[in-house]
Amino acid sequence: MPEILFFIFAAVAVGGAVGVVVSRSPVASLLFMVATLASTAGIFVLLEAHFLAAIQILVYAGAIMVLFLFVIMLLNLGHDYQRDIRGNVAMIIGFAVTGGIGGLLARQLGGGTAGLETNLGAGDAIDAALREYGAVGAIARPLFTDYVVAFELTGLLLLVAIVGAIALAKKAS
Amino acid sequence: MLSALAYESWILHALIWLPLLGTFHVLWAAEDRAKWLALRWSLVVFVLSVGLWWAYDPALGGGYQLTSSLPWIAVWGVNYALGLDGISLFMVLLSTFTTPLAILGSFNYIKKRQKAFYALMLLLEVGVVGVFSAVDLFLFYVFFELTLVPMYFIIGIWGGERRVYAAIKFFLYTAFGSLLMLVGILYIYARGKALLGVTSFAFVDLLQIPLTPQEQMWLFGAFALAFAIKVPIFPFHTWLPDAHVEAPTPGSVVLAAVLLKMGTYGFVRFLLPFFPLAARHPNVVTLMLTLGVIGIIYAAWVAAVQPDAKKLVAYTSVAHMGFVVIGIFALNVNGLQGGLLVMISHGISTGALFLLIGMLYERRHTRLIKEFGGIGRVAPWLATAFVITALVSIGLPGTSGFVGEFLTLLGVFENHPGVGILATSGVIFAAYYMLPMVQSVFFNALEKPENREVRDLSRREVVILAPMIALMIVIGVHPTPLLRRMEPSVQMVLERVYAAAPPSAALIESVQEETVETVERVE
Amino acid sequence: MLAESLVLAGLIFVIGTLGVIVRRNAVIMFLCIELQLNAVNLTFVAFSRYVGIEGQVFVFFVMAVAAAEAAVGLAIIISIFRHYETVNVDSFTRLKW
Amino acid sequence: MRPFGLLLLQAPGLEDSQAAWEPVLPGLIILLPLLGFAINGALALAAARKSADAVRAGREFDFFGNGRAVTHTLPTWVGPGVLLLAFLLTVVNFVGMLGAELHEPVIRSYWSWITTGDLNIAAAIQLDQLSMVMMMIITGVGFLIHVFSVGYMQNDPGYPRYFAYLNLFIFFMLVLVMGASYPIMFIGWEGVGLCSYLLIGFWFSDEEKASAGKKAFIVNRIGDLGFLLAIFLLYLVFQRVDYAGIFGDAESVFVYGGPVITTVTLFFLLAAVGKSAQIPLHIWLPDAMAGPTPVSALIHAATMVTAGVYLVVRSSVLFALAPLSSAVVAGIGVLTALFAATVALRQQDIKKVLAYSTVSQLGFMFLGVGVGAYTAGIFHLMTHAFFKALLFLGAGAVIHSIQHALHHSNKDWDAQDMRNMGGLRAYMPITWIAMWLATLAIAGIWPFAGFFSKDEIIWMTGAMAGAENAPYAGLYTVYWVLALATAMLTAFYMTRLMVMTFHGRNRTGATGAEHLHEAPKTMWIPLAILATLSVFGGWINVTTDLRESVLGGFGALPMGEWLHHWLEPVTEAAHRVQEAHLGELAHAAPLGGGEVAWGLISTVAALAVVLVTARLLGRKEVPVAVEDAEPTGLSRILFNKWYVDEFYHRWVVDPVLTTSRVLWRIVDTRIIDGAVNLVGNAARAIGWLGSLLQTGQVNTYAFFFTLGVLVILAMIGF
Repeated sequence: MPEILFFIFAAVAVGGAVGVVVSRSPVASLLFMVATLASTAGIFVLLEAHFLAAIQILVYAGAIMVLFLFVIMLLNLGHDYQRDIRGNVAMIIGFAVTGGIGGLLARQLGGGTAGLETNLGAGDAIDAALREYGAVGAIARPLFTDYVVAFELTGLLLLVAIVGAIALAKKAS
Repeated sequence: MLSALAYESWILHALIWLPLLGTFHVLWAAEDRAKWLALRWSLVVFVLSVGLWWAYDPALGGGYQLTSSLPWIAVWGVNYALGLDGISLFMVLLSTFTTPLAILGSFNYIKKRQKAFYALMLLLEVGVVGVFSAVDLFLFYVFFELTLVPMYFIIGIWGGERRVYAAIKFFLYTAFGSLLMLVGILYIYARGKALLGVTSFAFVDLLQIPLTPQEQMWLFGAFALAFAIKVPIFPFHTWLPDAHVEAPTPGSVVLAAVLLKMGTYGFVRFLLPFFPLAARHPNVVTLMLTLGVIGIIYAAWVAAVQPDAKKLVAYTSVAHMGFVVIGIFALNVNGLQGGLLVMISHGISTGALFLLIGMLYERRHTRLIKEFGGIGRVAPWLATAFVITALVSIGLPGTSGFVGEFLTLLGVFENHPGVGILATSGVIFAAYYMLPMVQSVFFNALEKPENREVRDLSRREVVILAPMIALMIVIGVHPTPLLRRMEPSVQMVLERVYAAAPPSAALIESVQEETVETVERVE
Repeated sequence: MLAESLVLAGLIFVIGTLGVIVRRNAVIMFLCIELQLNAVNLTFVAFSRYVGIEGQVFVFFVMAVAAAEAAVGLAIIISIFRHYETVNVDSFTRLKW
Repeated sequence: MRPFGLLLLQAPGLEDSQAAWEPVLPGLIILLPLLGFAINGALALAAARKSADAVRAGREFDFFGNGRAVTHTLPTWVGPGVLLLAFLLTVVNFVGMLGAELHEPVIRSYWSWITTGDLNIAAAIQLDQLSMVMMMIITGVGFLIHVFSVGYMQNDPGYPRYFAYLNLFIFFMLVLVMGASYPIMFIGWEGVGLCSYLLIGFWFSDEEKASAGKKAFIVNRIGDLGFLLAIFLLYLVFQRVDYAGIFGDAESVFVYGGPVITTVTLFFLLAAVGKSAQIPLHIWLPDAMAGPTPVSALIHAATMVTAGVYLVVRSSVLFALAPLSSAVVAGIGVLTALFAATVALRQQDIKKVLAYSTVSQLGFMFLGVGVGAYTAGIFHLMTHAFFKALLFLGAGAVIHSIQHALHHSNKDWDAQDMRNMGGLRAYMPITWIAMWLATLAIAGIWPFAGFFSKDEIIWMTGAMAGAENAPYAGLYTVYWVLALATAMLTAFYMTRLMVMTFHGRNRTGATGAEHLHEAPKTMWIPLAILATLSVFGGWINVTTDLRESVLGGFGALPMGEWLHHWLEPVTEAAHRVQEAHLGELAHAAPLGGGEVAWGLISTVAALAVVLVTARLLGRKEVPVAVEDAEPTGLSRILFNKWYVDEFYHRWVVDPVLTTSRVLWRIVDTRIIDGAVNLVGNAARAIGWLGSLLQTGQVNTYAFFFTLGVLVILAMIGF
């Protein structure tokens, strides 16, 4: 059952991704993007990362994508778009490079992951944590203990980003 | 008294760190106090440095004295190691002597960004004193490059119309040379590690490395190019006139008096003792002597037709440094001592000439020789000072200029009479370039109304020039105390040049084996 | 499920990369970057099953950074748009020497 | 090292020779003029400052109104004063040396000047018979000229500066003759050149005068090159450069006529030629007349220009060992003497005539020392110092007076042109008489000083030509003939000068003539003293043959061959060498006849020339300079000094300047700096090519970024 679900989510995710790249309309791209994010969230659930799946939907698909949408609408890009995919040469080069990367990744994966799965079985520990602290607690515990400094810095980063965004987007007086 | 203060132990550090402290002090202080602060700091440094004259004892031989060493980058064997010998002693004194005078000479000249300017002047002093007192090759290189930065800004910010071009040319040209030297330094270091197992940049350690003649030749080339550009030797000299013409007066003074000496100092300090086989190779000697002689005559001729007084003096520097080069590559006591004396004398006299031309420029806002005429009538003291300095520059006996040139030429003549004769003809051409300029500027009729307004020396300017002129004459009349202090070190250099034998393959092998053994034992 | 996840992540990443290279619309380039980030998130999560919870913690941080980046990036796009009246990156060629 | 303060004391030790005789404060003789220089120099600086302030305010400072400024009174006492003291001190030492029967020079070292390796040059002075003679001339004649200058320069604003330079000159001149080694001599050698430069260009606002000073200095430097090279070569041979060391070993070290000694002496000759204005470096001396006239008297007649002769005599051993060099010395000397005499025939400027006459007489001295008659050279140097100083000072007095007259008659005529003079004997009788005495002396008429000295040189030339093993005997015969001819020319041009100046009609015009006057006392007293010396100065070295003949009053002259004996310790080594290699000198001139006969012939001939010239020229009406026609033919060539200056300008000065310009404009700027800039521009071009990759398009950057990732991945992967 999870396998089937995984392949469905994966198909939607890849399809969404392709849609993002090929859609002419930014709004369409955005909606494809939401589809990809949502299906990735589904895969997160399958991988027992419930909390992340939740904030993927809430924050990513919910907040950030809406932010994009606002911008698109604000800039009036919803219609009257033009074809902005590059020409053949750029296409060929782009495909060559990305294909190269893909090939290399495939080559790496070609060695299989069996070794990893057997040797590094942290799944039990995660399951135990999930049982003990719940989906949120399992991730919150390391976040507020070992990684608290990074966490706080992330907060600071977001603050700076907000200030910067306002400063940039504000109309020059 | 000096020993009671443990003078020997701290003086060299003080000479490096005090100007640095001064740099920050000047930056911290108010804009209008900057010049006085800088002057005070540099004077303190100078007064402290005077004690070196007595602290350095030539009776102890020609090696380094007042040495002290602290580990700096221990992994690479880099030490913050300072010391003085008879050669560097006078270079340090020359630097500390020139800097306050150059600072005092810029009081009227530098109007904008005074704080930055005086801070850079002090920083420059840090660099040059460091170059002359470092006894660690790495440290030397750091200071050698450090001097570029302040000078680059001094020319680039406070210079004349084409200052940016001149500054970049100066920086790139000299940096290019020193990068090649860096390659050489690293090679020596690597060889030291491989052959002797020592990780050290200390001069004394590096001198032990048995380098093959081929290696010496290549390394000599790398080092020589760096120093030849700095000196500058004949075909590498074109940055100098540009830099001098564009540089503000104090920049020119320090450039001529001290920075050029870093090149010839490098010749004596590194080329001869580190690569003796290359340095005494007949082809190398011939090449250096030829370039030196060409420099002497060529620069004199080119100087003679310069319309710009400052450019003229810049070219005379090339000619004087040609004397130094041939003196060094005469490879005998007279030549080397003479070369060192020319360095000292040129530092003082050319420094003074640049100051004097700066004073003229402040008054007339031009340096074109034809714009002047009859200045001697309205500025007799200025004219007197200029004529005396010019005469020192052309080597009138009884002044410092003569003693150096005499010994140099004597030394060259001893080993290479033909070269000696050609080089001696330089004394004619010295008169040929200098006197017409003196005449057109200070003599002749006072025709132009602007020239009538030229003021004579102010009290500040008298204070600048008087010690320089006094020193030029004192050294000329009684140079023996200087020569006595230099001689043991010069002898040491020469002994090394002549005693060195090419290391046999067996020697290198045995050294290597020993090294391997010691390393194994240690492990 | 690790291998499948990794293949998926690689696929999405490559598609995102292609998007960044071939599209001229700044907003869509941004979206493609988000796509790449998402692919990376997927690998983190996939590995976390075998390495430890830190993988998920990292994803959390990536999301925060993505949010910040989106905010600033979009602000920049707005700011540029005001000047050029377009979001076509070919028009923004002032960013050299 | 010995402290400086001891310069005043008689310093023992430090390589001093242990002589029987202790000189009295020899260092002080040198120091006194230096002291005078310091005082006068300070006064000059102070005065110049005042005058500069005035110039800036648009006027001239009046140093003489309402009481002379102190800067202009003090030098009157300091300038000549230090010289008088130095002279007295020299006399004391001279008297001391007279009684000492000295065979070795007395050396006093003060401190080590240059010490390095095996080179050790002490700041040492040497007192011997030769330096003593020179010191007597320098301080004695120098003092007289200082006194004369007090009158002559009285109203010059640069009065203190003038005396400062003059004192400095005496200082360097004393260093030159008293130094105990060649480098010390070289200090004085260049020092006097410097003072000459400063004094020729004394009125530096005049471009012509300033240029003349510069020319003198540069031409002198060519000679200095030879001096330096000679020192170097001597050092190479002996490893030392002091006289005592070199002369002591010279005979054993050098091969007679060998290449090394010939080279050394030829280098020295170059130096002497430069300093003593001999062909081909004579060109600076006539121009040097731009300086104040007393300067011409002191520097360019009596002392500095004779330094070359001093150098040869000082190095007499070396020259004696090099017969070729000696022959060249004599050849240059006699050619210069003849050449300059011909030029002097047609000069109109009174100082130019004297200048060429000086060059000519210096040529005689060179001829003398060239034929090995070192004493005769010094002898002529001394008598020449007397009468030529007198002639210059007399000319100075004349110019002074004419200037005055022209000034009052508002004529801008040349005050030095003899065509504007004439008939001055009525106005300036003392000067007239004194100058006639000097003229007779220089013309070589018995019993004036010049007769004995010049005749000895000519006689010795003849004797050399007939010596047993004379090298180049034929050459010396030619020299002898030329010297005789030159002596006759001398008589002619000097008489011409006297006639044009003092005889005939006065040509300054009536208003001007009223203002002609005899020189003041400070000026004519030195003239009178020098006139006395010009008459009797020659009697100290009358050769035995002459002394016993009618020319010596049959032995009535008091001191025959005194100078010869006096200088014997200095020249004996040279004479020894000569005797060994040349053998006995001839006792008859090349045409036969003894010394007495030729003495009689030459004096009668010279007298005849003087009388005939005076008679012929006395009748001729001379037009004033502005109305005179341009000279033509040979006299035009002579007037233009054989176009030597023009020749040098065309073939030396201009090519050097052109080459310099080419070197600068083409070689330096285009080629060398061009190459440097080419490298710089090449780097810049490569950078520009690289910058093409930077399109400003984000996609491209992303592409390259990705490409980079790909490469890194590939590197990890494979």
